[in-house]
Amino acid sequence: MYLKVRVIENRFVGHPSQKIYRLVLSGQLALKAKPGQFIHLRVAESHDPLLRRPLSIAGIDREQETITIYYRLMGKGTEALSQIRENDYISVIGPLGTSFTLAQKGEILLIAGGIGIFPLFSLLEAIDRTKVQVKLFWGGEHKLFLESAGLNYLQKLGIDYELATMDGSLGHKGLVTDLLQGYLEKRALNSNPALQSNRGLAPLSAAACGPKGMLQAVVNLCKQHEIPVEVSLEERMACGVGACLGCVCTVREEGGILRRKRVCKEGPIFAGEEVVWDDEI
Amino acid sequence: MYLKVRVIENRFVGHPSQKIYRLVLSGQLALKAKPGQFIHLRVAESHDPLLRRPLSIAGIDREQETITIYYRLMGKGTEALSQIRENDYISVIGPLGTSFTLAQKGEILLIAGGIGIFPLFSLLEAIDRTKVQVKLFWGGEHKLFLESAGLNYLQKLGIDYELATMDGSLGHKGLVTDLLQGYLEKRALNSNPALQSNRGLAPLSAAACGPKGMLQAVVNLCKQHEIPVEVSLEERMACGVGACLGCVCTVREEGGILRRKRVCKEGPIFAGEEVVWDDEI
Amino acid sequence: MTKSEQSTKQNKVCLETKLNGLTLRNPVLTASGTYGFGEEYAPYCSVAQLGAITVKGITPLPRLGNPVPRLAETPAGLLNAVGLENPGLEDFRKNYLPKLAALDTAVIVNISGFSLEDYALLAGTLDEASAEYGNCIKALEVNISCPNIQDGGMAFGTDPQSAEQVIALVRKNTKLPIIAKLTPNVTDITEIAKAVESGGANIISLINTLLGMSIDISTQRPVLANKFGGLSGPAIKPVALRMVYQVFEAVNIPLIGMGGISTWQDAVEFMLAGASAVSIGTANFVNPLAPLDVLHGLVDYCEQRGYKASRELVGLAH
Amino acid sequence: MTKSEQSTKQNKVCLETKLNGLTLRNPVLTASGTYGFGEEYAPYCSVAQLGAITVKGITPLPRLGNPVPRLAETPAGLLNAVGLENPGLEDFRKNYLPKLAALDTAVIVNISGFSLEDYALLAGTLDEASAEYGNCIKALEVNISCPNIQDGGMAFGTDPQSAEQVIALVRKNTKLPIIAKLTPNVTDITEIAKAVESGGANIISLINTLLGMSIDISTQRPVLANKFGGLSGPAIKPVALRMVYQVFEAVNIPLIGMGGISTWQDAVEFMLAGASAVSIGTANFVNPLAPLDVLHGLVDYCEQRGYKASRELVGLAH
Ligand SMILES: Cc1cc2nc3c(=O)[nH]c(=O)nc-3n(C[C@H](O)[C@H](O)[C@H](O)COP(=O)(O)OP(=O)(O)OC[C@H]3O[C@@H](n4cnc5c(N)ncnc54)[C@H](O)[C@@H]3O)c2cc1C
Ligand SMILES: Cc1cc2nc3c(=O)[nH]c(=O)nc-3n(C[C@H](O)[C@H](O)[C@H](O)COP(=O)(O)OP(=O)(O)OC[C@H]3O[C@@H](n4cnc5c(N)ncnc54)[C@H](O)[C@@H]3O)c2cc1C
Ligand SMILES: Cc1cc2nc3c(=O)[nH]c(=O)nc-3n(C[C@H](O)[C@H](O)[C@H](O)COP(=O)(O)O)c2cc1C
Ligand SMILES: Cc1cc2nc3c(=O)[nH]c(=O)nc-3n(C[C@H](O)[C@H](O)[C@H](O)COP(=O)(O)O)c2cc1C
Ligand code: FES
Ligand code: FES
Repeated sequence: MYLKVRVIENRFVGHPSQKIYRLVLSGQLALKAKPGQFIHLRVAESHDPLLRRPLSIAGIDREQETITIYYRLMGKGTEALSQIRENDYISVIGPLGTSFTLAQKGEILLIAGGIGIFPLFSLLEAIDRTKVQVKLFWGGEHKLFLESAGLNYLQKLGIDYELATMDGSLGHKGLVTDLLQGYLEKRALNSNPALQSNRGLAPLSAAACGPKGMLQAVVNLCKQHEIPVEVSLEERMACGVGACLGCVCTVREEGGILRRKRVCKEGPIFAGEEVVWDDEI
Repeated sequence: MYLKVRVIENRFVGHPSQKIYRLVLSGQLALKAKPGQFIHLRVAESHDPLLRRPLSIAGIDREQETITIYYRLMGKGTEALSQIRENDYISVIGPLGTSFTLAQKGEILLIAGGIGIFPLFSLLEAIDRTKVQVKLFWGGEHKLFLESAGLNYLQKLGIDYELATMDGSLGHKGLVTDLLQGYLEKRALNSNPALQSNRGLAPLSAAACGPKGMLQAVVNLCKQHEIPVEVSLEERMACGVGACLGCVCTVREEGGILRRKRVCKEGPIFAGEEVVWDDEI
Repeated sequence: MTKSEQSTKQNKVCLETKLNGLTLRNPVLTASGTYGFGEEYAPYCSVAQLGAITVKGITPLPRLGNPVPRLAETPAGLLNAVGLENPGLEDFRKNYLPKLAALDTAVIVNISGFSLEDYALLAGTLDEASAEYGNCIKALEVNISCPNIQDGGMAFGTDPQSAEQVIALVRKNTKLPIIAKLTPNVTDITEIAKAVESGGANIISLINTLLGMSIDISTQRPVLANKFGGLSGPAIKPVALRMVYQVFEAVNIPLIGMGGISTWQDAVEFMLAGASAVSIGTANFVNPLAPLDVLHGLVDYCEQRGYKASRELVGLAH
Repeated sequence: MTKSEQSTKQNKVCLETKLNGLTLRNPVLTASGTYGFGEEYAPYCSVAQLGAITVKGITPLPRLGNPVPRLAETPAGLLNAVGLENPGLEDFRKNYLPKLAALDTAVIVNISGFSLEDYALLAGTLDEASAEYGNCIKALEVNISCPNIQDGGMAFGTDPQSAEQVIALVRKNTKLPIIAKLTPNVTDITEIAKAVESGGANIISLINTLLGMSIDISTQRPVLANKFGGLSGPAIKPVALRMVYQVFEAVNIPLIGMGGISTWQDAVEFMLAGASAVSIGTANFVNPLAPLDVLHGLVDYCEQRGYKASRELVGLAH
């Protein structure tokens, strides 16, 4: 869809130093949007900044017909976006791209690095937690960041989570992948071959979003433990609809042949195993 | 001065179709500004539109320390300006350029074409009308324009004016220079050589602002009637301070030598007789 | 305005655009590399309303193109270094052409080579292929101007002799109308334009992108993996317009103008400068309806000024 | 931050800029034609803090320049066609040079000619004139790149042989350091750069403006009275940066980079690309403090990354 939508809210959340904003948009988008998809937003009417900006859909409210976005101020695009006021209209293309597979039973591990938590919010909302057990690992710079980027929302949801910070100010001091690794190793130890049938009952899957390096580590861990994982990739985008070939990633097809896929069209959600990381080419 | 000044008012005046705005700015500018000068205003922080926009100072309130500008929406610069809200700060260079000579006695004729009325407002304010008799001629597209661009302000001031409109919807149907010509011819007829001494008592001068063609006609009429006239010129500007040589006009110096003068620095107010019009080169 | 009013409106101004062997229903096209293979924008903008679409540059063999980052935004501009990623001639013929043939618009295929043989092969094969699918290719656009590949491409477009040679060879291998696409990265664009005219081009399209770069001051490396990229978008419009104006005076074949067109006013400027048709590239990314906005604005402009046909505008600024 | 803190700060990073015979206190200059004769911006920006100012191009005889309109704004850019309006050599010598000599900054004089003799005359006369006024001219910038005049100017800058010839002739006529200013309107900037290096230039400055145009769709005429003009400002930055990067690899003399620099980040990009100094042009029109903002940002960048001297940045992106 290509629409002008009304801005219901566009404001700063959390601690000012973390520069995180919540944007709530009204419109039919909400009826179509799926967790993991993104919208492509025009942040200004002038030619500078020129391009639209891709932002993940973090919340979908079909009743109110609203979607929620969280974004961090980075450069002039997000800066321009932050100037838009409530009740202004902005031009949106979307929802775009692929979505996360919704687990129907068993256990799902969610792994987020930094603002990679945002697309996972909409997945969290969509998962039927009466049937699927959710475990979330989230790493960030420090406590202040995690608090500003939605920690209390996680607490409200009442899901099971573990945190990591680079400076140790909250949770584990170190990488979020340390947490994942610890969890998977403990789980492997506990898994009694005699109980293998239980495994079948609770299929384990994972979904991750964050910096490329983290995603690569997550995919490797999941491979070791034979867990299917979906990753949400980011890449610089121009068109957002598959026309410019600006936003590709590399995938390996059967037979080991390398191919490009467009993050905006065949992604942003990819099966972890197909992605070929930059240092592997 | 190069300042960030606060916007006290920025709104639409008159009939919407006429797209005229009043902008009131707070700051020390007001202490220095003189009638005829202009400010050079940054209308947006982005690179598009890139350049500042020159706008005449239409009102100076030294007590409140404010200046008033009137502008008409033309293209993307004035469009961007119109989006600026009250209490925002904008970057201003000014006051810039030369100012009108303030008549101290006698009679002054003011001739305005279209939005050329705006700089004359500040001159009107500054003239001591207990000593100087003012007569204003103003021409515009139609009644709606004149009403939107400040007719009631003129009425409030209680000065003597004559109007012309292209469609005859108010005042004389035709050009403002028709009015001036009529006035000057009548005056010439009435001027009794016997009373020539009176002339000395009431020296006549003129000031004009408007499109180039109108100014040229005004200057010619004033030449015929030996009346010194000052004109306010407009030209596309980049720097506004005399550095880029973008905004020149041509003047004739003693000996008939042609020279360029910068409208932003040696102008915008020029002695009518020195200006060489485009079709005279 | 309702749709039917809109179409009545368009009927009042003749939009038919005859380009020396290529006839289009209107003069608004989309530019190669910015419109995929005609499907991507279909949900937003009906190709049936476009004069033509130009597909991404095709090379004899499939290409993965350059690594990412391939894009960098600049003030009013976009740098890209896609590096001619494309499925290659055979895959294009088998899997893309049938779909293109089904579109209700004229299709122009953009071709790029690394050697003279490449261009000959592309021209010959596509000529045949078009015939197979109901003559669905209306013209070949010969890209002698791609800045994002190491050899070939732009090199052909910066030297008049090579430019003429490439076009002459393509001419030998196809009966389709030939559009020669020029690079702006030259000292004298009129020289190259005259050369491709001599070589037998029916039409000239200009401009391709200006060679540029951007540096990331935090990593101290070029932003684009390919170092350099092609600059497009509103930033380059004044250069593009100047070149169209110059080439219009230098040759006798029609021009397709492009480079930074994002509004109907821009398009009118290009037509006044001498373009018989215009292509919309980067602007699609910002506004998927840009081609239609351009078309409707053009019609209004003609109507308001009493032109009966949009072609009357061509070259009026001279 | 108070002024004294600011100056302590600057002292921590060495800014001295040695350009093959021309030594400046810092690497931030203002570009010819955008800074008048050093007086116009004095109320807003202290020239004492600048590395140097470059004055408007001087020709042997006074010139009225082109008629108006001389300016047209474009997306993130500015077209100008001033046409080298200037007081001429004699008036410059008598009435401008004494005032320039009194400024507390290095003065670079930009010269433009229509023939080889013009350049010889300008170089010889200014060499003498500088000596008369306490050697106040620190370098001559030889403009072989002005797009706004009918003959000469840019023509010298688009052909390697002519470019070398002009510079060699200037070399013979002056002992002052020579800055050769290149036009970007060429197929291969490195060729011209090598030519002026052979000709004896001490320094290369680049880029001058890109040739462009704009058309008024209501009058259907070019906006500029001169038809074409030179495009400057942020729009051209990617092209300028690419050329600095290319020329840095092609020659062994230092470069002054310019073209669209409006922030300190832009300036850092140019230095990383290979510019030993940077010039601010069009950005002055938007922000008269742009040169100082650039300078302060550059100092902070160096400090935060532990560089002791700004010259350490030069060419790091290669
Ligand atoms: C599918 C997708 C979903 C995203 N979801 C979110 C989200 O929910 N919340 C959020 O804060 N950010 C998200 N991002 C990142 C966001 O798009 C960038 O932070 C934003 O474009 C930066 O723009 P800027 O002008 O502020 O920064 P600048 O750095 O000035 O941008 C310069 C250019 O680089 C591009 N760019 C810069 N960083 C990125 C990036 N990380 N990914 C892609 N392009 C980039 C910009 O689009 C622009 O073209 C997402 C990116 C993608 C691709
Ligand atoms: C000394 C001076 C005083 C002025 N005072 C007033 C005033 O009090 N009220 C008012 O409404 N207008 C005034 N103008 C005209 C005003 O500057 C232009 O209307 C405005 O710059 C148009 O900008 P835009 O982007 O909206 O229009 P666009 O047409 O999009 O502008 C494109 C470019 O042309 C220039 N330009 C367009 N029209 C003019 C013009 N008439 N004069 C100079 N440059 C122009 C713009 O500055 C810009 O660079 C004055 C101009 C000058 C030179
Ligand atoms: C992402 C991208 C990819 C492009 N790919 C091609 C291409 O394959 N072949 C070609 O001839 N031109 C290509 N171009 C150039 C455009 O067709 C066009 O000439 C140029 O972008 C200028 O127009 P614009 O400013 O409207 O985009 C590409 C441009 C962009 C932005
Ligand atoms: C109004 C104007 C006048 C100029 N005059 C000259 C000139 O006389 N000589 C010259 O060498 N360059 C001249 N230039 C070019 C600038 O010095 C500079 O090379 C160019 O503008 C690119 O830098 P910028 O984008 O920072 O402006 C002029 C530029 C402008 C905008
Ligand atoms: S952004 Fe254009 S293909 Fe993905
Ligand atoms: S606007 Fe630059 S000299 Fe007047």
